Amino acid sequence: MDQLIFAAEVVLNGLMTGVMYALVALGFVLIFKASGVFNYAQGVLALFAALTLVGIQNGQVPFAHLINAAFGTSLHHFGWTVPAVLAVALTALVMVGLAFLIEKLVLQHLVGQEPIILFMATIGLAYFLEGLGDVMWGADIKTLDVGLPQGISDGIEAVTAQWFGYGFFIDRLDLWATLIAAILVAALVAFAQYTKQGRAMRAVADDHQAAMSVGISLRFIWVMVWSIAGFVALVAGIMWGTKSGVQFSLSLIALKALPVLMLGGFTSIPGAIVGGLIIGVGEKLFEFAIGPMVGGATENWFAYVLALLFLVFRPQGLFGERIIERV
Amino acid sequence: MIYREAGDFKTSYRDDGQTFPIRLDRWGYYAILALAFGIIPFVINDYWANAVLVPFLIYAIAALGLNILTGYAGQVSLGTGGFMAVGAYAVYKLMTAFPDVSIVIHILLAGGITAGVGVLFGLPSLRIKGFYLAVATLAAQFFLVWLFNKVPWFYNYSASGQITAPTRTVFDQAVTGPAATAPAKYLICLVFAFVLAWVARNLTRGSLGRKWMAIRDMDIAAEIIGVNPLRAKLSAFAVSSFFIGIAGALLFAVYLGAAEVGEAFGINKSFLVLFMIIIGGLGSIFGSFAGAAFLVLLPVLLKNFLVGNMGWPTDLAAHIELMIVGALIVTFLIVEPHGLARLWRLAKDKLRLWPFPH
Amino acid sequence: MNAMTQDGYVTADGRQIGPVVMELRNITLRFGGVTAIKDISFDIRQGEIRAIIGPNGAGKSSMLNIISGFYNPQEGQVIFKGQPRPAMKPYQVARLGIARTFQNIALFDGMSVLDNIMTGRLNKMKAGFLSQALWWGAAEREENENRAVVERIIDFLEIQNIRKTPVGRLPYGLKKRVELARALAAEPNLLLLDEPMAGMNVEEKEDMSRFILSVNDEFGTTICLIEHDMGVVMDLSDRVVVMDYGKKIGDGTPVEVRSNQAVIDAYLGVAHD
Amino acid sequence: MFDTRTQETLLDVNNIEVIYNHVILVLKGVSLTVPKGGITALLGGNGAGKTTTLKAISNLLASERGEVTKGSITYQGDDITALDPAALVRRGVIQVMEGRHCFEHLTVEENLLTGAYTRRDGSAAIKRDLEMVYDYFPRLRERRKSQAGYTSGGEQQMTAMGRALMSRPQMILLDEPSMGLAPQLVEQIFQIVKAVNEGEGVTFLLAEQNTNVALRYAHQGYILENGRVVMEGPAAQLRENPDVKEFYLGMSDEGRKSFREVRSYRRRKRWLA
Amino acid sequence: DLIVPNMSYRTGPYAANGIPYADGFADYFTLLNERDGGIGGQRIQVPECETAYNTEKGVECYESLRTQNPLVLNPLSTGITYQLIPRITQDGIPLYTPGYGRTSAKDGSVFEWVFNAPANYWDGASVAVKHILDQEGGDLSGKKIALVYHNSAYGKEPIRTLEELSEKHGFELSLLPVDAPGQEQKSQWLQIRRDRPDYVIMYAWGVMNQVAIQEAVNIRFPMDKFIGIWWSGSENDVRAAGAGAEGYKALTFHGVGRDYPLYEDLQTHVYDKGLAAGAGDQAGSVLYSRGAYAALVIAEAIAKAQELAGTPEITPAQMRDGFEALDITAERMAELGLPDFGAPIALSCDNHGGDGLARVQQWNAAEGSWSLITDFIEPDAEILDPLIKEDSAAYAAEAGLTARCN
Ligand SMILES: Nc1ncnc2c1ncn2[C@@H]1O[C@H](COP(=O)(O)OP(=O)(O)OP(=O)(O)O)[C@@H](O)[C@H]1O
Ligand SMILES: Nc1ncnc2c1ncn2[C@@H]1O[C@H](COP(=O)(O)OP(=O)(O)OP(=O)(O)O)[C@@H](O)[C@H]1O
Ligand SMILES: [Mg+2]
Ligand SMILES: [Mg+2]
Repeated sequence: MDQLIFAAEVVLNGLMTGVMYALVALGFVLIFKASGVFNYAQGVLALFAALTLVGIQNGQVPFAHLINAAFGTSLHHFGWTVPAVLAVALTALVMVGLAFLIEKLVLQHLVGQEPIILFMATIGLAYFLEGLGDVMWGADIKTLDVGLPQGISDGIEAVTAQWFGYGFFIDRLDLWATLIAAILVAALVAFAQYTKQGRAMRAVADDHQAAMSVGISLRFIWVMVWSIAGFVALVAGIMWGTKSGVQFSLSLIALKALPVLMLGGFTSIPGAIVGGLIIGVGEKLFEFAIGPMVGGATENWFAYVLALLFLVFRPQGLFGERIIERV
Repeated sequence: MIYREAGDFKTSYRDDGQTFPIRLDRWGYYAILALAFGIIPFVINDYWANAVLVPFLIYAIAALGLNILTGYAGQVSLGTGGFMAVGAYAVYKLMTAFPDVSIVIHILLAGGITAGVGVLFGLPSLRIKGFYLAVATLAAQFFLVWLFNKVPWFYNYSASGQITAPTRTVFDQAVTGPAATAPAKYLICLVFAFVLAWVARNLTRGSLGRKWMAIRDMDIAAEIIGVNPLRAKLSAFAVSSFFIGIAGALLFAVYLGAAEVGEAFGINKSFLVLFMIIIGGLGSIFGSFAGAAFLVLLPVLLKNFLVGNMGWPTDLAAHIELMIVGALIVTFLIVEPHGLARLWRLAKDKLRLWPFPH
Repeated sequence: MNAMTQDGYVTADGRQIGPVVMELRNITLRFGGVTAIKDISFDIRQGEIRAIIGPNGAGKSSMLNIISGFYNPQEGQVIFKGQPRPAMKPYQVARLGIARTFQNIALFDGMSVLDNIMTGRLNKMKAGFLSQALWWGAAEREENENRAVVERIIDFLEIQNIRKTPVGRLPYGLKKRVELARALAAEPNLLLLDEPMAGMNVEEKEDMSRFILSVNDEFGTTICLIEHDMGVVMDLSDRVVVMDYGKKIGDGTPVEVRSNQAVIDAYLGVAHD
Repeated sequence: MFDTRTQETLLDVNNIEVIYNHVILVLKGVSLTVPKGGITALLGGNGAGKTTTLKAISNLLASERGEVTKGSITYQGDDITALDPAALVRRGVIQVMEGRHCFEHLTVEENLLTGAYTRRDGSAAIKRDLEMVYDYFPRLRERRKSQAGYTSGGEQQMTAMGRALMSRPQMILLDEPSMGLAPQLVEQIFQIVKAVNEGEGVTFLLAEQNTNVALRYAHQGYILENGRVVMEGPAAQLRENPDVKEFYLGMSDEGRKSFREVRSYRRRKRWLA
Repeated sequence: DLIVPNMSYRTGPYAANGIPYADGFADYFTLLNERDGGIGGQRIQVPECETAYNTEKGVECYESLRTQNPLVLNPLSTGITYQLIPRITQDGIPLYTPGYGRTSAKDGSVFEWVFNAPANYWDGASVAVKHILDQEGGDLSGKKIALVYHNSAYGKEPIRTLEELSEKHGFELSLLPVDAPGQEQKSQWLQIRRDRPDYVIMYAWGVMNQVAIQEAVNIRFPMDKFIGIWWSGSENDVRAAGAGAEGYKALTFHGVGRDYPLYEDLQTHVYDKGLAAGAGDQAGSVLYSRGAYAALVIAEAIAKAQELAGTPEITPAQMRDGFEALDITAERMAELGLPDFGAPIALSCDNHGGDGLARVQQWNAAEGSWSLITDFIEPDAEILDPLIKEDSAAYAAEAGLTARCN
């Protein structure tokens, strides 16, 4: 019985973790859907967004280190702090600007290239942004606080304690993440499926040339999608950054999102959520039940193996578009 | 018109199929070989060997391997780090279990073992394609690293899980362990790189290579004209892993001397080798070398320039180095998506036409 | 046409056609809700040029896909040389001596014309792995022998000057020709051609016709082709199957088919001369 | 009847040169004028440069690593050489690309709707035009909910045409509309071209291999060979030209030759080196 | 001039920890140069080389630094240390790895060139258990202790020691590995929540620290029963968790904060002159102090070596002798401006690791500072010495070395 309750708790937490993964995976899906680009830089984008947010909040001088090294000054802070809401809005603007630059400097020149080339370009971009983030805001660890509460959710603990005689643990941050993810997914699904721009975005993913030939401006679509993805990255960055502080490792959450993506299907927004949930629960349960027998720390590979198992049966992921094979 | 093929007639299919059909290319190639085998070993110092040439040759072997899989057979893999780890641990186990057998044989066997593991992890490629496969190969990456970290047998039960290469000799010259000299390390890597490049070239110009390329370009059509996709893909995984395993074995035994799996064979390694082949050129032997040279040399040069010459603080230099590497990757892809190898060929095309364009 | 017997018949221009090599019996093929082929039967005889015609979406390409093993029909049998052929992988079918070209060109874009054609001979190349790795013995010998065969095909199809060009850069018509070359390189007994002359002008169609006729004539290759150009179909083929949205609406000599009212209504629009 | 001399020029291509990949020179000085409200045909063999010309006009070359290195292209008097394709569509020029290029993962109807991407005249108008396209191509109505990737070649061609019509263009660049279509449908497509041209005043520039049909419907034509214009004039005149007759229409003095006879003769263009 | 390179990492996943350490290390030598004109009249050059915590970059750094004839290397990475041990042994360059690296290098009879005073990973494990013993009134039988560790060579180091200790003291040990980088530790902490261990010991690094402490706060694990090794005890690690981290404990082998006379000198001779490495905002932090302490020990060894060699321009071999004769007393520490900062260190040919003393510090979230709550605690030599002998003997056998110091 105890085991069961614990298992239930693990499942519950797996679901919550899954939502956190899904937040990252969403950004990938968006860009993949819109341009067929597998955007490796999504993780770094989240880091960059979080760094920018903290930097703005704390009134840091961007490029302070560089300026100081070049001119022998010692600038660090403007000496003000910016309220969280305003800082988030400003960061979102920065992400739009970034999307604009990425289109202008990178994507535009790679129209019609094979997917692997575009994939590589995003890796180059990831390097660049990582360096830029460091130069702009410094490589030290920063604490991110936009007022989202963390810690045990007392309400749920109390209620479940009454029902089961054992209070379930749920992180309040995760509850927030779930709420935000739900809103994001609903909005994005509606956007991609039922709006003209959403349709155009899917068209671009299928065939750049044909999309251009019917008058879809790749530039517009890409700036739009990368802006949205930048915003999603910001949300993911806030969630993960609140948990672990903002530092380089934040960009590595991308690796946790990949199995989610694979399982849900690269092109499916709801797939990102469902995939996240399955991966979250799966890896947690495995670590919980089997982990101790094989020495633990299985989560990293188990997530991938789990996704792989699903793929063997559905090569396009659970909700991915069927891979069209015809001659 | 210095560089030209006109007048360089071939009278047999054999001549036509040779590796360097153009005379000038052939001479250049011999000159490089003479330099690599005849001159460098006598002038090389520790810094050049350990910081530049040995890693360059080892990564070139890994890049060749990955290029066979990704560039020729079209299966994108991100499991390179894991497969290199297999090579490293295999050679370590062999070296310590059979100290009397030649290290060369150990390295080859390590390649063979890696080939087996590669085939195993290549099985899903029959169903899973493209980026899905790329991500799926990460399963191999993470699982293998975890395995070598977790099972003490692999690291001979050492307290910390590190493996350290004992000293082994070839022709009475230490090539592994602390006593190995720079020329010895360089030469053993060079021999492996040279022979493997030659094998890679042979495999890719024959029927196996054509099967791989057919699968890469259009797997359905390839199957309909009679290529067994299972065998083609698995053979690519096997050969590729063999190369990568040897690279891993050399990386550990000759270059690093000691390794910890998560650190030395982590996912970064997978990406690094992938960069090499893309920057160098997918589906090109020369490209594998060019890409490896580029990515091994560039950071060293940048560092020496920014810190050494410009006197920048190391951290700023390191950050800017990241930005430059990233920007260069992107620039390269924009200028020539098919890598240094294609750039080289285009330059030759232009030379051939020079001084009359078109 | 002379009377059709078990063993064959003699065509209008006097060629002897042999017995049935490939028979499709009551084939039905469905994709989800769509029935692409409904209960179709027809046969192909040794040495003949058999055409399949029909409106777009009638299921012609799907039929070829069934023959080459890419699709497995839900119902019906494929009978090859008198034996019911079990469900096979496409590459196994290829080894039976069935080669084909594709409607939407399926060449290997990253390879040169020569290499593309050489892929047609993969099943004839048997050198072991070691020999290939060392480029010694069988591998090299075999490469040169097959290269000679391929060069003959290149000469035959008059594509000598593009031998080393990557196929990705070729114009459409030449690609079709290279595809034919690749199929011929396999020395098939049954050659399936899916719209080999689409996108060609008269001159090129004539060239292509010449090749098809020569292959049929010189090597006795059986040919099954899909084509929308009625002139070509009428002139080249010995017998024609007409499909219309998955159903067979006609089968016979060009002359018979041409005057079949159902065919005119469904496909030709006007009576063709 | 449409008279090219009295019409104002809509599009003017002036002596353009196109180079792919910085080395391959494909168009060596091509000039065309397309009169407003007419149908202009661009004829020529494989690899002549028809597609390249059309892409140069619609500015799709960049994504193929090609560039216009010389000459200029003006539309309604404005230089459009550097315009991006989307802007060109907004100005009323749309291209139907060779090889269909449907959006595979979108349904047929979604494909058609993307054609209306640049339109600002409300969903009712778009809905009306959708019905119009379905009336032109009833087959598409049946398949409206299918993913385009799974429709047959002909269905995809119709989808691509319909998609272009959905943008309510002033000018359509059509690249090989007849390729792979059943004879009935070829005729039908050209009927539609004619209807749209006459009914809505849309100007057409179409590249075709099917010279016969093209010249029947076009008002004027250009013949391109090897990256150069070798002949031009009103369609009727071209139709009567003995060279055109022989090489593009396959007619000789005795009428149409059978494709079976090609083995005994071979056409060679006189003006080709 | 004498060369003491600073192998640092200011980029990559562990940059946040590498930066203050490197700053402290560099600033201390700057101070010596500015205030005393170096050591024994020789200025100390501190060329910096960025390793990004990456072994291959470490090798490149080593090779390029080696051409400058360094006296001693301090790579601040266990991975790079393992990498370098065979090389420096061959090349005869001392390696100083305070608080990290290969534990059995303490045995100077096998590891001639490696020094890891004042404390190593196994000392840490033992001191942590001793502290727990103290808390529990000397009896641990039936208690449960969980080890949450970075799943790497470093994290696995204490396992063997803890296993021996659990046998000795009768506590139950459970192991909870976390894979790098360690951003997601829900299952580990749920297991802790379920099993309710009495104490948690942690060996983590980088982001894993922050996440672990945050998760511990989340599940309301009593923070004063949560003890990190010294690499899990910097301000960076606790700040992210805010007030919840109050009471978290970590080991340390040196003092923290700026309340030492040394900082007055640093202020006048380094910071005020604008010579501080980095942004200068790290002074007094845990890792800065540790970097400075490492520099201090090296400086003392240099001085000792100069004394022994009778010349200020010493060689790496003389540097080794200096280390082996090192004797930093409490009085000396006070003289150096750091009274009661570190425990006395006395090394010998045999003993390259000192006495392994460490103390416990506790986080005060309201003030945002650490306070030392115990005196220096001695590790359990009875357990550790045989383990070290065993491991170094194995290495000697593998590398074909014969013991020295007889
Ligand atoms: N992307 C490209 N790179 C290099 N060469 C190209 C490229 N695209 C076309 N070409 C070359 O340009 C020439 C003209 O091609 P184009 O496609 O314009 O001919 P076309 O007249 O449309 O022929 P078809 O009737 O076969 O479609 C051909 O020789 C072709 O090889
Ligand atoms: N893999 C598939 N999945 C779903 N539907 C398919 C598939 N393949 C073919 N179809 C459908 O089956 C029908 C027949 O297609 P097929 O390609 O055989 O036509 P076709 O006769 O070759 O036409 P065309 O002359 O236009 O090439 C079409 O309606 C097509 O949409
Ligand atoms: Mg078809
Ligand atoms: Mg064309």
